[in-house]
Amino acid sequence: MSGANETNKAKVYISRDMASVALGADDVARAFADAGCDVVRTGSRGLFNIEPLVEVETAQGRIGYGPVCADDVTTVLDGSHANRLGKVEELPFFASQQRFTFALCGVIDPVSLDDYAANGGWNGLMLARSMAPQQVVDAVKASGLRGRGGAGFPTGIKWQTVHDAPAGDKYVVCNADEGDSGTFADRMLMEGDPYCLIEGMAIAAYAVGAHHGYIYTRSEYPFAIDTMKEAIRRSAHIIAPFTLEVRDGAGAYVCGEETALLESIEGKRGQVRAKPPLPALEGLFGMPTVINNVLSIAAVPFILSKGAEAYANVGFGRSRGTMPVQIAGNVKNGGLYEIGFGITLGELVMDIGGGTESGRPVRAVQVGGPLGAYFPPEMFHLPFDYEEFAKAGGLIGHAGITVFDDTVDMAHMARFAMEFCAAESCGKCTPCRIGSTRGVEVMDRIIAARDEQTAETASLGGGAGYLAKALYSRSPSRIDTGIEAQTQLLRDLADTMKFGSLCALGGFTPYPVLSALDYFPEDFGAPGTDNAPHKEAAE
Amino acid sequence: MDEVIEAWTTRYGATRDQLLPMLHAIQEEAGYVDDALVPVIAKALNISRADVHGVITFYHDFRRTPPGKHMVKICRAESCQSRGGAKIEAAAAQRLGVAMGETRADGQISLEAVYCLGLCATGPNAMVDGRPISRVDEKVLDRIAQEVAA
Amino acid sequence: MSHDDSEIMSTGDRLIYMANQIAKNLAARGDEEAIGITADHIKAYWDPLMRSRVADLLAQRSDEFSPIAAEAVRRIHS
Amino acid sequence: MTFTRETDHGTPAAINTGKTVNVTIDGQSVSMPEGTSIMRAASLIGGSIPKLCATDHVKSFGSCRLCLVEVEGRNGFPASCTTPVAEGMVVRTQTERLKQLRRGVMELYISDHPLDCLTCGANGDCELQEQAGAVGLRDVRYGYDGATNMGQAKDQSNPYFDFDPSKCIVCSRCVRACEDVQGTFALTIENKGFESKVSPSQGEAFLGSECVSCGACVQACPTASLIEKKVVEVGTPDRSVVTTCAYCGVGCTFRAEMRGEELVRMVPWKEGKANRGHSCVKGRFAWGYAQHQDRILNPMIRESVDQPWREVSWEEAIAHTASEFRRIQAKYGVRSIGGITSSRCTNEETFLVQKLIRQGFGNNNVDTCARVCHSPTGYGLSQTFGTSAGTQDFDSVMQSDVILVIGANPTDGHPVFASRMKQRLRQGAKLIVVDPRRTDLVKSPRIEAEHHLPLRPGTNVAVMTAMAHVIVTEKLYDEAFIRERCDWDEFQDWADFVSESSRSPEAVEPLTGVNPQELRAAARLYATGGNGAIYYGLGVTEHSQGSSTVMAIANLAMATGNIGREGVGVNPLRGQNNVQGACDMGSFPHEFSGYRHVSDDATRSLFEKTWGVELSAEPGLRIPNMLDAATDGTFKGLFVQGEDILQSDPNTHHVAAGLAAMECVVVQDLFLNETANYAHVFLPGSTFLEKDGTFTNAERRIQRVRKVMAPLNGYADWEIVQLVARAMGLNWDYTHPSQIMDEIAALTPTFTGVHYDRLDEEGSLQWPANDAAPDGTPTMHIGGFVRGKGKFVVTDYVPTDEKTGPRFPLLLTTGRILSQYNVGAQTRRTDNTAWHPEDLLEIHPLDAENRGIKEGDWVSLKSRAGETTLHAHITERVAPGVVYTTFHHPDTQANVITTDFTDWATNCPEYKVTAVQVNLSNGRPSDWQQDYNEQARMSRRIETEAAE
Repeated sequence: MSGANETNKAKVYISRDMASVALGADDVARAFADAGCDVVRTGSRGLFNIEPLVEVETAQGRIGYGPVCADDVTTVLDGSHANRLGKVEELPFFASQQRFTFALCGVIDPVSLDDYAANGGWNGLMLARSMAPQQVVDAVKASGLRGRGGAGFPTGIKWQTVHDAPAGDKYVVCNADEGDSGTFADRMLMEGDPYCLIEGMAIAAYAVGAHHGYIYTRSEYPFAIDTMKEAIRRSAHIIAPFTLEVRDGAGAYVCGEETALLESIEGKRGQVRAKPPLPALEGLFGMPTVINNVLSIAAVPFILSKGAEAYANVGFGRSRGTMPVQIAGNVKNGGLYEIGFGITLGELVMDIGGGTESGRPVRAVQVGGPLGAYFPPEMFHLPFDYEEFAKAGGLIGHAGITVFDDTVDMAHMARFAMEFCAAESCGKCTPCRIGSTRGVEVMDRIIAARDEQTAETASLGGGAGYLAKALYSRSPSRIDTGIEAQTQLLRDLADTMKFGSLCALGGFTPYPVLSALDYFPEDFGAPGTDNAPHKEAAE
Repeated sequence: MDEVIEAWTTRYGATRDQLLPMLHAIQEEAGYVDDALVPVIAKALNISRADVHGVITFYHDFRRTPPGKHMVKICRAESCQSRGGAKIEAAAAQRLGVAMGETRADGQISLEAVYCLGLCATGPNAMVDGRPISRVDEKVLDRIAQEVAA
Repeated sequence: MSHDDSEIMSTGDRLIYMANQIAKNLAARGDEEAIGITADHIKAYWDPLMRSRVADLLAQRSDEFSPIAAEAVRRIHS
Repeated sequence: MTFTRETDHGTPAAINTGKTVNVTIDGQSVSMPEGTSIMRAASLIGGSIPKLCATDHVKSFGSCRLCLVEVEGRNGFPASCTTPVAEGMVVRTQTERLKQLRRGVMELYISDHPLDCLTCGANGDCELQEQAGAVGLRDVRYGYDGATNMGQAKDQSNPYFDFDPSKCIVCSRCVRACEDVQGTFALTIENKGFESKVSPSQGEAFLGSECVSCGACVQACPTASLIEKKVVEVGTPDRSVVTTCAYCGVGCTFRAEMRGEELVRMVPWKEGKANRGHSCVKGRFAWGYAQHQDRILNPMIRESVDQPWREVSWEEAIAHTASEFRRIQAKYGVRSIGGITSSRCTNEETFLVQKLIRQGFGNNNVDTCARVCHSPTGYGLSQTFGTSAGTQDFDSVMQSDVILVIGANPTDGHPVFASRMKQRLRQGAKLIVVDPRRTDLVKSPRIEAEHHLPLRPGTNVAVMTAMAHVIVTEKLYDEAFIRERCDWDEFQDWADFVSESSRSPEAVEPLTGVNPQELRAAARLYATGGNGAIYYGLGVTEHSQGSSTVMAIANLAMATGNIGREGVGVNPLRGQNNVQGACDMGSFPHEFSGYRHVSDDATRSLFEKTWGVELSAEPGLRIPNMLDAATDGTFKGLFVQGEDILQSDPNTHHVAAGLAAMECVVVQDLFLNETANYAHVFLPGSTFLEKDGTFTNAERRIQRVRKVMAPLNGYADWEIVQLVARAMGLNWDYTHPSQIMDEIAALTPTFTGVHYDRLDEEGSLQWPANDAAPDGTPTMHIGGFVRGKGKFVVTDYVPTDEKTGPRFPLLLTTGRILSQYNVGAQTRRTDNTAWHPEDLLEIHPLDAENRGIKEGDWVSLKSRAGETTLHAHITERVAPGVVYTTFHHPDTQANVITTDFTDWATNCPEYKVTAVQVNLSNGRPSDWQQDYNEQARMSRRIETEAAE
């Protein structure tokens, strides 16, 4: 084993990603620096059960050790550490991936312009600027790229609309609000390869004729905000005359909805705007605006530098290119797995994810964040594709997968879906503003009835006296708090929210609620109903 | 604090879209946005007090009352729940002696729920005075409790 | 009334003041035109009593009239 | 909320693009203007889609989700309010699926709404109640033990309306009304999600917030959450009459909503072409004065002013008036009596008063309060354009690119028009403000003037001429327009005059105090910024060079071609509801109706033929001349209708001395006003609610005033004038004001087409309305000026004789405030005193400091004309060396300070420039105030004698 000898300085790579730091990477880095090593801080490779990870520069390349703690310096440097992994990219978790967007994430120093340039950085931009803007739009169209935020709208068509709008103030806005639980791809990319996003934004601006761009990043991502601001400062001369600024979110999940995000940048309450007008025609400050998710924009440099066909050749059905899937929750190999569309849910959870970390059987998987449907193992055959998931009554969303073992109570998860919607509702439209709060109350009654607690409802004005009779149709005693009635009320409420709400927050909350109810009726105290999955097509 | 606002508008301009960045800067400086500042902000950006008040009360991050000396945030979202988040949330409230969403009477600690920190494979997660902490268990909670006691 | 009366103009003073003020504001149009317009103005807007009163005032207190105003008043009654 | 509502189409009309699209709604195919919402289209063809957050008063919002529809080929259920019609669209609005969804939404609404419909103020007049019935809600399965917004405290701070958050459905119609329609932004939604709540300013009571109480939010509210206190008190109205407001010159039209003979509320009329469905606190709420106990209901007479009043019958009072006037004329000559018309009475009443004087008295001694506000406009615009009125309509501002406001404070003086102007400014039009004070327009939420020129009071002409200097010397004038529409040689003379270096911005800076660069930039912007519109008020006219400034303004408009199309013009913001009408009707001593001089033989003979009497060809006395003549002993009798010259005219000593010298002063008014202190006959008048007639607003729009209740005093004002006329031997026999208007039309070329049936049909007409312009004239001087060629008039700056000096080092300028009106006779007798209970002296911190004055201190305000005391308010709105006050309250008697200097052409008083001294005072009223109050108290005693 030819570990680095003591005399010349050993070069080690340690991640500064927020997840790595949360696992102690800073202490490890300090220990190696104190031991005289040349420590390079990188983004995260994206497999969190081997973090904190240390990669040591050797003649044979970078040898990884992980997880490692602060006092393992010597055993790592002399190569004797028990968790020696060899070349990290050869680990099965990484080897089977197709990292088009995340190629440099975890490899380079995120804010080093040299590292980025040395690995083909800015080629996409230079190429784009050598072509006519329409050609750049055509390339994005040819790549088949669709919105990675969750809507799946063809990115090229959105850019075409803004490109065609009359010249004048136009904007490019990056939606980095990533509020879905189980998703962290945007965060990892911004912290690991910020120039990729910046290059994508500059290409987009050139393609549509925008002069200024905003990256709206949620305030829960302080590391991503700082890294992006530093990267923008360093690369300003490269993307000039296009200028870019980061805007911090302020703790409102609803600002992940594109028009609420625009309202927020404009200094207003994050309330959802009615459409039309579409942001591509009347967006930020009323001007034509391209608004795309981090991953959609970060895919563009590859499309330009490697060619649209290279991107389009990968995929399944109408979902072209790769999707950086995020495997999370109670899972053994949680992390970022960029792969072409078409891979099945089961492969992702069981083969790549390795099943639950707790060792107990997988009972349910939520795909697409808090507004995504829950799927039981019976649905693991589903290929990862926008249309397939929609047909199955669910959605891909931002491609976050949250794994639950058999200790999960699906009624509580349905209740949580309503609670989350109530906490984050912007309050503008009635189905969501009032419906979410009533949804929590209905779930409380179902759970209480299920657990045979007698649900005592406060009667209005007490007892069966004169007032109760006088109220007649509205007296509390008329309300049936039994499971059938409350379950039917839950379905009716879900219907009102799904088809009545102004945006996807209220509109998609029924996905987790109804999928939990349909696939796991036993958790809802339903008398032996069959658990046929809910078939209605998503909007 | 008026100088912070003054400096902000001279540096970034006095347009309405500067409201959120300015509120973040004020909160960075003072920990919260005092109601008495609302008229000053409104005048600086030439919008109405209602415009400013509506924004402050909409966004969860902006506080109208002083925060605790230490800010402890526990993630309540689905991924952390799948890894035992609910138990940790209850334990933290009990261990730190403050209810979720409140600031302890002595002003030492504020405990808040947060819906996802983006560390979804290594929950249950917490953020203590801006520092992320993963795989939170009883032992980690003890360490946090000591740290925020000072 | 408890304030010194010297501050208010008597009717006579006011008529002289008005005539001079009209003339002063028309002076910029040249003397000849100013005299003509001032005369027309007084004929159009002053009631007969005021017009005859101002003619008497011109006779008694001509030094208080500006040249244009004086000539205009003369022209009204010529 | 209005009861028999005008149909609310849910969304405003689309901006007219000329294109239409064909669409099928519920099987009915129809073509609609492009951009029309499906909701509006359905409503226009008689359909009715449920709605709660939509009203055609404000832009669509899409929040209640009741108005969902199905569109063929589109999945999901789009909201019909926010979805425009498209070519070939097939829409279904009443399917079972939609009914189910609408019931689902309504069930959620009612799960968080009190169920006290039967005892609720909006019972029978609530859109939530109506829609709950329409969608057939029969059950609320969510129960009532869950989270709720009910049970919150009611905010009753505003004197006119209550706010009950418990009944709020968070539809944000109020927030949008405050934002889009009024432009004050006093409301927002606080918090988010289920806790969302309507919040004035920082979640405080309405009265303490920025709310200006315009009532737009109350009108927009679909439930009882925002509701007029009077409706809660007396119940919903059962009928409505469209009438016109009697306050400012904007001329808002309202639906007076009645319960029997009791007025319940005034709600702005959507079809009103001046206010387009908007209102301000005065017109909307401050009408309580009509029933105030101060109203004098019985005629009174007395031999001398130190005796108490004696109530008498109408016959005795009228007979006494006629005999007195005849006696005085016999003793002192035909010209020893005269009259003053009111700018607050109707056109018909004003016409009759000047007819009484010309036909009855036999002289031209008639004047009007326009003397003290916009008489310079009449003179200046007739000299330059050939007609004495504004050139545009109010809608025109929506086409303006550059708006210049000089000597006007529209947000206080003409609030509803100010809201329209602010809408246009928010759309991007640029604003220039020329005013000594930092008025709200200079900077207030969401708008900011491009240029503010804070000139020293009295230097308007210097500033305007300097702007002309820039425009001419930098060749920014519109040569083609001038050559075609004006006299090129006259322009040359004017151009040479203004180009002289002594009139450059730099040269006049020492006089005006205005930064030359700012002035040059403002001039360039006005000349080259697109459609340029000038709006001006009393800050231009109430100067010794008022007429010159008006002509200087007209010169600028002609030089830059900003005349004769939409979006431009010279627009006087006339103060009172019918001051324009009063001037049109011939209230000035030198002209008949339609601005035709009394010496014009053809015109005079027309009147002589019609009235059967010989008329004088000599101009009569103006108000100041009447008072002079009175002190000289040659003017002994005065008939004053609806005016209070003692409070509103300058130099109160002079007015008091004149009145005291008369032998018979007859006052016709609602209350015992200040002038009545010196009156011998008091004839009780009627309010605009108690009579038919017309008012003419600042855009020459003649609008109907309709009687909604019987006059408390027994007669409409025109009937009283007819009684006096008959008693003086005139054979008048009008039975309805429409006959008077027919006579006006017959005698006045610009009014030939104005008749009541046309007014009812069209809603209103802007004169000239005659054969040449059958439908009236929104924009004047199209293609040519009324006088033919536009006339450039050389206007030289002549400094006012009112000079500051060691005795009086500060300059006082006066003005108006939103909640009070003119002399306050009406508004002081309403709950508006909640906002402005007393006149305050605004003083700059520097000037206050030098005098040891703190906020709220009593100060004495002294000029060479008189002295008064009032509280001080320290503010940076005024510049150092300038102080400001309003004249709404008699006890401060602000006009005892103003001097006797006047505009050189029209004797319009120089209210805006008075040299004064301000000192701390112990609050003891000045000697004058004490004497005055004693005299007023003595003269207001009434002996109630049993009427025989």
